[in-house]
Amino acid sequence: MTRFSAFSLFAKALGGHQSWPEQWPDASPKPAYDAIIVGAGGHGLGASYYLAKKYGITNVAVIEKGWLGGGNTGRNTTIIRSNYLYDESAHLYDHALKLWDGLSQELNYNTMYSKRGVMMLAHNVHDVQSFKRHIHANRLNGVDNEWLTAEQAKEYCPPLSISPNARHPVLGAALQRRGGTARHDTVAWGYARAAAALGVDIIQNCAVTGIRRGADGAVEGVETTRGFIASKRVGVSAAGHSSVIMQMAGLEFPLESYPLQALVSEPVKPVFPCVVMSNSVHAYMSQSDKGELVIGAGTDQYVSYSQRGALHIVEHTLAAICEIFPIFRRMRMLRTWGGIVDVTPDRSPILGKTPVSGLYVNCGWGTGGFKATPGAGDLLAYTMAKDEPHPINAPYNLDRFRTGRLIDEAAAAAVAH
Amino acid sequence: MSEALARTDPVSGLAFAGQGVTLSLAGPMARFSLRTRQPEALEQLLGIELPRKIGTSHDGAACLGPDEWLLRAPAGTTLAMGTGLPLAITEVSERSVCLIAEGARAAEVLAAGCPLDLDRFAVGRATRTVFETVEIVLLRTGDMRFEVEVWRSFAPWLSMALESAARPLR
Amino acid sequence: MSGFRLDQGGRVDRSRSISFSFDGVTYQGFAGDTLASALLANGVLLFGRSFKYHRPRGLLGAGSEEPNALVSVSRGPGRHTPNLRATAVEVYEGLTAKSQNRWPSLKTDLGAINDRLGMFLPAGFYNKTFMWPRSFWDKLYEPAIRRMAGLGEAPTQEDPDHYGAVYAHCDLLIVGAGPAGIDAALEASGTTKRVILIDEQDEPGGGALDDPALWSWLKESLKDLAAAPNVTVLSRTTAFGYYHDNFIGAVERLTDHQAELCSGPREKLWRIRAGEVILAQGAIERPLVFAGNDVPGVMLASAARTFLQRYGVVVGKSVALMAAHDSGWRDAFAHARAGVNVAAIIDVRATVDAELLADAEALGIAVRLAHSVTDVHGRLGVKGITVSPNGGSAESRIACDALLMAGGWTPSVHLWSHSKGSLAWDDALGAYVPDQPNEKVRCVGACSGKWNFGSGLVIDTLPTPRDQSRIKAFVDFQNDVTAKDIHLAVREGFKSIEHIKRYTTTGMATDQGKTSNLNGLQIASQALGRHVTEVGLTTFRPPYTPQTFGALAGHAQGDLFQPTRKTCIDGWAEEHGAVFELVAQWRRARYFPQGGEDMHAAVNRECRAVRSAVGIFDASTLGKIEVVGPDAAEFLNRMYTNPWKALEPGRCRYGLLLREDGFITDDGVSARLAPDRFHLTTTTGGAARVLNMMEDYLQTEWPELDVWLTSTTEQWAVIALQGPMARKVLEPLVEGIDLSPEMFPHMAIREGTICGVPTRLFRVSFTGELGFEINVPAAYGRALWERLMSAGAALGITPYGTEAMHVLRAEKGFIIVGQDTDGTVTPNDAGLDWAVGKKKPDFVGKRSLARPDIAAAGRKQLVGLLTDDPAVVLEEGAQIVADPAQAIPMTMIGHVTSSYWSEALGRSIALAMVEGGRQRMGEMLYVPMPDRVLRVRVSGMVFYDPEGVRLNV
Amino acid sequence: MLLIHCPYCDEARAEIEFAYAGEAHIARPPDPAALSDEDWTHYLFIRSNPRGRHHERWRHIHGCGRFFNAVRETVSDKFEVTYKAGEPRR
Repeated sequence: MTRFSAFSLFAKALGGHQSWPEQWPDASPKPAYDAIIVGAGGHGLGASYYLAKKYGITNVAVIEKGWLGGGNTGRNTTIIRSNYLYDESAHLYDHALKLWDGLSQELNYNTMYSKRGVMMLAHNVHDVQSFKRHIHANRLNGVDNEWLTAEQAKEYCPPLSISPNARHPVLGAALQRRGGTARHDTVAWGYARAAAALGVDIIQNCAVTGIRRGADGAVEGVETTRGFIASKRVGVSAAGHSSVIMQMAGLEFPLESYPLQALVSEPVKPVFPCVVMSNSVHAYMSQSDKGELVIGAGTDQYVSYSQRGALHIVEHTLAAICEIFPIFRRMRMLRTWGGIVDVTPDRSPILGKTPVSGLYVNCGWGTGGFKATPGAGDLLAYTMAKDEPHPINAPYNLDRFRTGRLIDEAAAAAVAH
Repeated sequence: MSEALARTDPVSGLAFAGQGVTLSLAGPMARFSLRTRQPEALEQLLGIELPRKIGTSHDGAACLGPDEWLLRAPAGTTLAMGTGLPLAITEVSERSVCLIAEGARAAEVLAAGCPLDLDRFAVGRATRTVFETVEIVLLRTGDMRFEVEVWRSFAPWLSMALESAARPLR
Repeated sequence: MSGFRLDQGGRVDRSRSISFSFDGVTYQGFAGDTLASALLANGVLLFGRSFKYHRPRGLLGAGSEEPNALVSVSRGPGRHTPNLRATAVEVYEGLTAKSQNRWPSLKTDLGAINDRLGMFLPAGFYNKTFMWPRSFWDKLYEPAIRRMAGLGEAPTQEDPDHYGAVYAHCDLLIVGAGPAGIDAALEASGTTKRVILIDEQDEPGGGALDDPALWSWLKESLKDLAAAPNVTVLSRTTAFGYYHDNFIGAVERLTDHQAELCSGPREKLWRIRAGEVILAQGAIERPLVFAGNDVPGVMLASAARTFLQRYGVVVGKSVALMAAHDSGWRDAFAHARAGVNVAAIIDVRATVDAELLADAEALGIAVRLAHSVTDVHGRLGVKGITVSPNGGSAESRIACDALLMAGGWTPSVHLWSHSKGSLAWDDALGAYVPDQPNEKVRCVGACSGKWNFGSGLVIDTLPTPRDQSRIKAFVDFQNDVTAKDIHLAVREGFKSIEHIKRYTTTGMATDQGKTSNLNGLQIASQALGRHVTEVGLTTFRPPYTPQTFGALAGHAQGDLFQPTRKTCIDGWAEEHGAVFELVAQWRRARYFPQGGEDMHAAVNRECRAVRSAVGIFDASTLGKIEVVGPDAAEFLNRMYTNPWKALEPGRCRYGLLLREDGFITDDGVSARLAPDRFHLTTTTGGAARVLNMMEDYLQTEWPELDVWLTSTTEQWAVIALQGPMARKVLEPLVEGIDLSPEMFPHMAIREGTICGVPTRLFRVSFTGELGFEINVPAAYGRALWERLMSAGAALGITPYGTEAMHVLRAEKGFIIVGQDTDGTVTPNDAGLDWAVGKKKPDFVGKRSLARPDIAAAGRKQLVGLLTDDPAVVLEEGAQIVADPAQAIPMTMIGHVTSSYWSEALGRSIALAMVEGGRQRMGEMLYVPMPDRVLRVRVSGMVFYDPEGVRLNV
Repeated sequence: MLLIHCPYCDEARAEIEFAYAGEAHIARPPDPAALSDEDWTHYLFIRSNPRGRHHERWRHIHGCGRFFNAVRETVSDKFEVTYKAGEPRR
């Protein structure tokens, strides 16, 4: 692996950049591996990297039906934060956040993780109560999250309107300064390059068509469009397509896949310094390093694999953005796109073992998977290497839907009265 | 006993007039939600005839669903409640107000936020629908006249939205 | 010819001179000019700076595909729009435009240092650098990158304009009013179909506007369409997105071209449902890829012709053509015929149509076949070109001041792709063309790949004797992506076009690759040694061109953003100085400060009044559902946790509603008016959700039940009178109801009249005091409120808001669903087992209560908390621990859900969810705050009047 | 925005009049108490989520108010058919 640095860039430039090697080889499947990861998104590639790096399992294949990083990794709004309410969630997302810090150096690939702060706006008394609850719980969990008054919020993010006459006035905000964004593609590429350097095969354009199980029911490998590939350990990290893959192993899952849209504006000079989220108004936004305002829209209401969202979702999103940031009304939407998000009944992920021996799963991240990328990869790797979950992901088992021990962050913020 | 209580309306009587459209508030009326799977029983009880085709209206009764009618009658009208019969009559006189859009541009103004194909919405049609995010019951009572039933707390917003759509002429 | 404007010709109105400014210099143009054509006419060639290298750029195109000439237009406070294409900005008197992304000036831009350093800034350079030292990223590298990036400046003030929206329906929607679109409209004009013809330009005509021979046809055709009652023609309207089921989004620009600001909407969003769609979006010419192809003055041949024919402006006095396609020859001929010197026609092809050669000869134009331009001279404008024979190294220089490029054509399949129609590769065109439709849609004219522009050679880069790895031959002009960047990406293993696009950013600029995508694909295909179709196809997504946020938001702006629901008593509250809070869609009076009171003083006073005299409260926002029919009681019995069948008419009951997963979703007091009629109440925020949930069960699970649900939330105004004097205030106003405690006990309902209007009078209490909730038809709510205020004046009647209501109910341990419960709380958790019918075999959510972790011990339970220091009011949301000395992360065993100063008790009170809370009565727990640890003792939930004697006065 | 044919109104109407209501033909068990935890979990949470034909419920909430069933292809989002509640699975 050619080490990336300003020096190597300089040296290669003198040679007209002719001698850069491939960042990862385009591998063809071998007959068998020690472990297979299905899905070459950030999570799956991350898992392969940590399997090789931390657990010494290097005979690993990551198989991807399209191009790596082409699913939700490359289609999200890249928000990173860990100020979740429940202990289980705070531990999970903060584990990831700690890995984000230093990831560029670890992978020798600039993932552009930018700790510019994630600010969540409180618009009513209920929001205030809910955010205070988060802040207190985060503090005692060692997760940073602080309360800002409306004026402090405006100071942190000048485009914010704090007019008391707004339909949803800003009463304050919760700010996680360690939160921020990263450059989505580079996370997948960085993991791919680092994993490949450790011997992982990254096999693109190879769709899984079946999961082969032995007489004892345990996994023996995967059938693919490029033939059967044997492995006693298969980890599925296929986001919106998880249901389809799990059904190949005869498992029914509590998942539904919905279209989620996002959009960006034309690039402008720096004007928006942080990430702002508003659950009440249904808007969240940041500005990319390129200068585009990056805006998350809502999900459509129906199950779909079409990656094609509806116009009225965009209308409502931009109306909300213009309500909170009225100076942006003349900005223009440049590009919209859609992803497929897999959602569980409690909107928390499923990460761990499955009822099928040798089959592991990492799914159900809904709209929030990007921020967990390094953590999910690490924990999936741990679970596959040890055949038991790490204490952090142990609560995220499938059995919680039977026992009722759900981890329902959204319900905890429920609005009523 | 002192004098009778005065009524309060959520919007003023005349919202807008000009540029081919008039927006106004209809006077008080009685409204009833009529529900049954046996319309004959209702007809017999009330002595009226109910339209059977969903989305149509006559004699003040609009068929909104397979078992649902909105009956609008002069203010003060009372109905038998049909206790014990397999039907439901609920008075909703003050739940909504009725905004009237009249004139050559009435359909255009409504189309600002209503997704129905109003060219194909003939006189005599009536249906629940939306204006942007607000639910309404839309009745076409004339070629150039629409009545919009809207829950009273949404009426100021709707009235403002219709007025805003009525104001600009290109 | 004066300057660059021809003495005659073009469609501009030479009788109307218009003055405008660009970068502070005032120029003159004509009505009908774009900013681009008017500046060109004034000899301005330099329009902007590129994104990454800050290279000087002129016009590449003449329409909405333009990648280079981006400007900002400002017209007073808040009306600042960045990144507009000069080719799509119509000039008006006083137009003020500025170039972007340069400092200190367009001519001398210090950012151009990036161009000198370009060799160190290849595609993806930022992935490989800026990692050390670690701390520099946040403080130094990233801020610097951000400042260098971006195009124009964002607006800094609120936009004073407003925007409109409309739904439209038609049988036939035609997108694009060029000849093909107009023909389609003419054909349909004689039918009964409703036709909408949309075009993005200021006048319909498309390609016909560039061809004077078609102008009389165009005029006649437009006259015919104007006369057809079934045809609507929308100009300045961009169909930007094609959505499911022939739903098309379009934005009409109404005011930006007008000199006078007008009061109407600036832009209007058209949401069109079409029976059938015809796409006639034409085709966009492709640039050629060679060194120097981005020097100002190098442009698409078709664009030069547009400026010539439509605007009467020449792009140079001596132009050369670099062609790979016949169409460029015709564009060059048009220039020659207009009197412009055509210095040379260079064609990469060895042979071309004999007719073209003959025409060139007749016009005296020098022709070089099998040659390519290998360099362009000049920095801020073309001074000449170097030409070499293909495969040879001889160089010759040709003097010219503009170079036209004719690289072939790309059908505009954007909307077709949005609609998920499939595409087929056409080797001869070197482009994707529409194949199988996915909606009821077809393509006509050039966007279908059929045109009469002649033919050409599909070529990825022009041959050159120079080292390809050392030249800057641009593919994506705005984002500064060169052919060598794409080669680098391929070399580094990026093999899918999506990867190449993301790695190099080709096609991701504000023109979304309209001129660059196909060249990028060809170069990638060549570099990979794979056929184009194996490299992939980047999908087009809405919008076709960038669209204003405000237009997409439509009406939803300011007061029209979202309705704020107000009760009929809200106006009185506002007039009496209430401070409001927003709850779901409603606004509710939170407290009524008097004489400069703060919230606490006001709430304490309001609470005292309720406990000592009588308070009046607007409860109209409570959800209400009338449940009617012979099976009404059976239905409620199945929905709610507690039994309903035995409830007698005239009596009320607290109802608890679970979701099927066993968690509390809503509650409320409901009354049985008659054997077959119930009046339900729900929480304010839960009304719609509860009704929908009940309809779901009724319609789909128990359709056999004869019961119907009607929302009556807005039918009734609800006024709560609470306090020992409540009956005294009420009694004189009510007719037909005996208010005596014997005849009208707690949890009863009576119907009668109050002040002459019908009422449903509940005797209920959410305060622990004697209480009534008076329901009257909403139109009379405000008048009744005022009547009660005067009737109670002597007794000290006091209006109170939601905050006092919260305190009063907390003193009694009454929960608020959504505050004390949070969607993860069961009846047992909330201490509401008394409201669960033990003998009922089933109700919604019952089975889930038996799940292992729901039935397990140690769940959080709702209890009371009393602080050691009675003056300390806990913060709602504060966390509770058993051991305050433990290290972080601490084990949290609960949190405070409600917390208030209780005026009646003279101390603070709180409700909290605590693990195993009911087994901890009297136990000392701790609330660690940032500055100190608070000690609290677990208590019962009823703090005030635990015997409930005050209810029965 | 989808165009949805309401089988009660017998008209195609805009999606914003409708509320999606999840997978269809998942009947509430007549005697939930008799179910094992596994079976109850299955009823509550397990969904087929197919890439292909999906049986689903919609409610014409801002129209006739009725719940009805539909078969929709989840890759193209195209409706194959809509039919009234209570009618057999198509």
